[in-house]
Amino acid sequence: MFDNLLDPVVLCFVVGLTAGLLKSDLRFPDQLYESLSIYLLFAIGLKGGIELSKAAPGEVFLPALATVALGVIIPIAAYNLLRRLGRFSRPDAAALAAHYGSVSAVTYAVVIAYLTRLGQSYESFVTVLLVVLEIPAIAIGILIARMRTTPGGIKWGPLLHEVFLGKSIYLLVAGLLVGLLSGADRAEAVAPLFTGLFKGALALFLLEMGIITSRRMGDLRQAGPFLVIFGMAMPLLSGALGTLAGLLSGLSLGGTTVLATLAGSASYIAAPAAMRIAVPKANPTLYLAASLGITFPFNILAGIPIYHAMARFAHSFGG
Amino acid sequence: MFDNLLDPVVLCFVVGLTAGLLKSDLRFPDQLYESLSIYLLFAIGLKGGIELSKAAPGEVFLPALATVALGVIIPIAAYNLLRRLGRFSRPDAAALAAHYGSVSAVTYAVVIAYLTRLGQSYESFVTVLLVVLEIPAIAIGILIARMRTTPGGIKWGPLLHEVFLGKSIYLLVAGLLVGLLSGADRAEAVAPLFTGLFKGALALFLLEMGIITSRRMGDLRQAGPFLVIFGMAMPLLSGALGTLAGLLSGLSLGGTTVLATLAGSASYIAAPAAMRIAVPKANPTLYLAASLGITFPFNILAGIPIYHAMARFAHSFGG
Amino acid sequence: MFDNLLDPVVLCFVVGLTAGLLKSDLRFPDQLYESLSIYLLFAIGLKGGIELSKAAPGEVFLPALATVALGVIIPIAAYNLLRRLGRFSRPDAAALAAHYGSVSAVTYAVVIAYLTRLGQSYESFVTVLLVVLEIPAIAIGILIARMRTTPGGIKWGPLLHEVFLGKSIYLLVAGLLVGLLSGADRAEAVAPLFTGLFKGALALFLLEMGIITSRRMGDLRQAGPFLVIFGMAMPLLSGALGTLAGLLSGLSLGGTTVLATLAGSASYIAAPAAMRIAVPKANPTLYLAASLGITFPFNILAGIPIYHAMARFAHSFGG
Amino acid sequence: MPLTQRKLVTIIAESALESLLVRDLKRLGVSGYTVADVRGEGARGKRKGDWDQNRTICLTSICQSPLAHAILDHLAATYFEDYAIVAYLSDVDVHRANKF
Amino acid sequence: MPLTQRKLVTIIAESALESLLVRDLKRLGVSGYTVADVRGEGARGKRKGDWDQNRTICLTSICQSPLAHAILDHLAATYFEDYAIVAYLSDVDVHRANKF
Amino acid sequence: MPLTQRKLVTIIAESALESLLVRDLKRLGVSGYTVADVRGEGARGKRKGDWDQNRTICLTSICQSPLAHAILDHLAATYFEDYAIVAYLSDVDVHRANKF
Ligand SMILES: Nc1ncnc2c1ncn2[C@@H]1O[C@H](COP(=O)(O)O)[C@@H](O)[C@H]1O
Ligand SMILES: Nc1ncnc2c1ncn2[C@@H]1O[C@H](COP(=O)(O)O)[C@@H](O)[C@H]1O
Ligand SMILES: Nc1ncnc2c1ncn2[C@@H]1O[C@H](COP(=O)(O)O)[C@@H](O)[C@H]1O
Ligand code: NA
Ligand code: NA
Ligand code: NA
Repeated sequence: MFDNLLDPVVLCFVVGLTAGLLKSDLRFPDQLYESLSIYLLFAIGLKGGIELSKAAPGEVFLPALATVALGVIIPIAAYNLLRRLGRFSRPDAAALAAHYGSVSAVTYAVVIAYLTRLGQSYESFVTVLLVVLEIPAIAIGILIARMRTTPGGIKWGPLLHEVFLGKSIYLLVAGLLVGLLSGADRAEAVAPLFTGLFKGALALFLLEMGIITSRRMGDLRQAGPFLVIFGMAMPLLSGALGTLAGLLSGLSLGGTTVLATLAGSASYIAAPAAMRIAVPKANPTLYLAASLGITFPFNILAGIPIYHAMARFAHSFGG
Repeated sequence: MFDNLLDPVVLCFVVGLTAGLLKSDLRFPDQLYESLSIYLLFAIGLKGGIELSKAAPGEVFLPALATVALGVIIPIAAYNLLRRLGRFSRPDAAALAAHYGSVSAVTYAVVIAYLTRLGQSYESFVTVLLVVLEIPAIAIGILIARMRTTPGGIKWGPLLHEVFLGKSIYLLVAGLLVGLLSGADRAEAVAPLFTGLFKGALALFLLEMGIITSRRMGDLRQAGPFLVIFGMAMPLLSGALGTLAGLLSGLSLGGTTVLATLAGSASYIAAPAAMRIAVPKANPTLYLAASLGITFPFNILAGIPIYHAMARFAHSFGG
Repeated sequence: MFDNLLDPVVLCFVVGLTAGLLKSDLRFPDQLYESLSIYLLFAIGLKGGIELSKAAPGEVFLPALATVALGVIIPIAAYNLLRRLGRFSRPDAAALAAHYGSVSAVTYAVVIAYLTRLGQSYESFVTVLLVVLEIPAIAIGILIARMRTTPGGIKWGPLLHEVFLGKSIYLLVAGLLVGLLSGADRAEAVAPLFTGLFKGALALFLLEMGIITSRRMGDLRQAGPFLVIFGMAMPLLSGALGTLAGLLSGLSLGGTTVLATLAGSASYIAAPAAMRIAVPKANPTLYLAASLGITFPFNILAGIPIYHAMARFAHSFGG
Repeated sequence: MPLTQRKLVTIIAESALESLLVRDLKRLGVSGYTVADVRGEGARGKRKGDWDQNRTICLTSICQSPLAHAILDHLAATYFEDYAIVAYLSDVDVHRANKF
Repeated sequence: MPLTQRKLVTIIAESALESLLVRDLKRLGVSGYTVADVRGEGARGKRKGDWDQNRTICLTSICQSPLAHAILDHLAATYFEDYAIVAYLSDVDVHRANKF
Repeated sequence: MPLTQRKLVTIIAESALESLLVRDLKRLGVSGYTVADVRGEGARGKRKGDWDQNRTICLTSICQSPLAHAILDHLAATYFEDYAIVAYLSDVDVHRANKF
């Protein structure tokens, strides 16, 4: 675990965090941040698609089903914890639940880099699980919020459009399709950009993520101690559920680690955007402080090795 | 041709187009689009310059002359077609003619990637033809528009300045000079950025081009059926003229394909900028819908393999 | 030296300069310029850190001390020259002195590229000298300006914060730390971005620097002939001092060349920002015209080979 | 040429609202609008684009006085409670009175 | 300190006109101007920077009332027909009356 | 709903001043402010972001008339001599009078 902290990607996150905490005026230009996101999401999709083009279909079915189940169970669990133990208002609890049910693509990229460094193999279709897990939780979060607050009808059309055709999902799926259709050979000429530079770009992105995260940490006082604990306990719980789901659906040790990390990660891009419009009564400071100020750094710095240990532990029985 | 559609660059264009048609909110930040353009133009120039540094001079003379001839003949032909058959107003016909006489550097980049993938060689000086063809048509378009509309004098100074020192030409020529003067050996240290990443960057750029193109397709109704047909027939006609010019000036099969593609492509960067100021009475919706909404996707998806077939056909006689 | 002018990095600077002088509308988007700066500074730091992780500590002590001395002596010398010979006002002289005492990271990157091309080795810790030299001169410039103008107290807190936690220093130090802590092996996965692409990115950046520089040249008339001469004589003087400092502190021929270049370079990012706030009475046109309009191009085009010759000359005695 | 007085509505709001505001304004009948990206600070704290959507926009529209007041009332009723938003009116003089 | 009334001219136009407008304003005698990049929608449709030049700018200049009216008349005569452009005047109070 | 008149302070200044201006405005008591990145030209020449810090910002704040005048006086005393800066007041009508 100490070794994980010395990975350049993680170190970049730490120096970014430090920049923010020391109030350095270092900040990436908006459009660099956005461009790096576009690059990373498309590259994740593309690499996934190329892998997938070599794989047998069908295999993905059971793990995808388990992932959908996680996408339903985790936000419901989170909602109940937040309402009963945390005494949060309905909109706040629903919005937070949507964040913890959904995923962080950057955390996914970091766990992949982690496994690659360890030489630990994983299923070629894990990118599909990333896409699958991003969607249901947001819909469920909206559903919970609306069921309990506005008895009137929910306009699902625009919301589903927003979720499925939102930037992040679209880029992931677009990359996946391009990779899958063109296949490894044809994609070779574009590989230097999307494969060779990936980890360097991820490192640079995490430097900026560190700065962004540090700003959210200032909101933690407003968020209160319950949310701080929740932000670390919830991913561990979800991670354990993810480990179980991985084991039961027949994933390898590497694949289980990825699924546990996905389950343990919280969205901070797609979910806030959807919640701001769908659940306006929820306070954005709370969900951003929790998912970006606590859970994201927790996962990057400590969570991933823990999920890996969970998966190893589970496989020592199940495997 | 089906195979061409599976190239990642072309697939990226298709997923971009789809994003736009499905009204996804995916959009590249302005400055990423601009940065990618700068990179691509400079890299095209640089690669051309490095190639050129290995070539015998003189060889380029005849093909360049043929290219200038194309740059004069194509806009005049287009103007007459548009006026007589299409019944367009003089400013509109002149502005459209300038677009079809000029070239699209991105289409050039795609045909080069296409030939590279097929292992088809081409003359080292084709980048020079790209530069040569970009200029005369715009001047001729302005000339036609002004001759027929404002009898007063045309201020050529600022217009020529704009055309020759405009961003795209300048970047192409700058790259060409840097490549030519430094030569292959000295340029090796910069090659990973400009050569290795080129096709990946082109793929990313075409994703955004797909989105942009899709927006222009909405204007097609306003443009009318004649312009839709013109947008596909005109490139085929120009492509045939380009094939002929290539054959007559002694270009190889690969070089002829490139020249035909250049002739068949329509400008959507330099020409609109020049026309907006020089021919204010021309409706920008028309020339953008035609060159960007029809001709550009036509060339990427179908035109290039057709020009290659034309060149092969011509060389089976002439060669 | 003629050979140096044919390096793609230098050629890019020249075509950028030409673009500006010919009034081409070529301009890099703001955020591309900023993104390239971030990349270059972090990459310089990272490469330095990786080198450093292989080096013996301690070695750096004497050269660092000599560098601090340069950082104190050069601005004092510059201030006196500007006051006595140039008859500049106190604020102007102090602000200019701060610029010439501090360094230009881009000039550093160019001298490293220059030595790499020549196959000339240098000490692994030279990046540390870059960081060390950037700081004291700015503080001394402020000190001089304030001592002579505002007798009231100087608020050092915010100024030191600005200098030490300013973007450029922070990125250099952050890169250094990430490189040092992760070491060569762990950093390998991020190397394609930060090492492979470095020289290409530097070339692109210098294209834009050429454009920026050309704009400053328009201010030279306002700056007057003394400043033009100062902008070339001062770097030669500082370069000679740097050569001496390198020799005395035991640096190799390569290391001495780097230190001479650092001494001879003038800041145009950190220093202007600090001076604008700390010495508002100083005219920014003067210090930008001098450091960016004269000294920067002088160093790129002619200075670096001269400093190399100085170092060779010195080492032919001292070594 | 004679000028006509119109109202300029200025709305500063979190960017998540951009498409909703544009939709509302069009429904209420404006002839056009202009949007700029800004940043700022108010009762709801600093807004600096920390998170992709956490930006601020400044939307302006020229319209006749009754419409301008209707827009303000609509904004007050719909968004003032839950969102970071500020809106104000000012007087402007335009050519082409029929355009606005 | 006493303030003086001046006019603020605001011009929203397609960015292809930026350099022409600046040239015209200087020729007419403004002491300065400020430009911002914006986006918008009007009679000529949505303008969102789809194509490199298809941007919108917002140009403002503080000047004395007669000059402000002269600017508006000049714009109306020169650009209103062929280009996407909107312009309006408003009242502002400035220090340093002699600067504007 | 009834509207209340307030003053809009607009400050156009070199971006090096942004943090100083924000600090001053807060100290003087504004309830909020909005900043946009602009470019421009004035007595001190063209400002186009040639150098990283050589940008121009446009800062606006809605406040009551006395505070608005106090802000202008403070700016005149502190920055007008050494920096590229322009400031002006205009009238705006707002909802929620107590907010500003
Ligand atoms: N007094 C003010 N003057 C100018 N802009 C303001 C003011 N108050 C708020 N704003 C802007 O409106 C946004 C939302 O304000 P608020 O809802 O008060 O947080 C802020 O981020 C500012 O950009
Ligand atoms: N009523 C309006 N209020 C504010 N801005 C407008 C209005 N009408 C047009 N605009 C702006 O002016 C530009 C050109 O308008 P138009 O010529 O009507 O297409 C549009 O893109 C908008 O940015
Ligand atoms: N008359 C004016 N109208 C609008 N903006 C101006 C005017 N004069 C100056 N400015 C703006 O204020 C900045 C500083 O002005 P100055 O101090 O006169 O150089 C300029 O860069 C412009 O953006
Ligand atoms: Na999750
Ligand atoms: Na053509
Ligand atoms: Na120096």
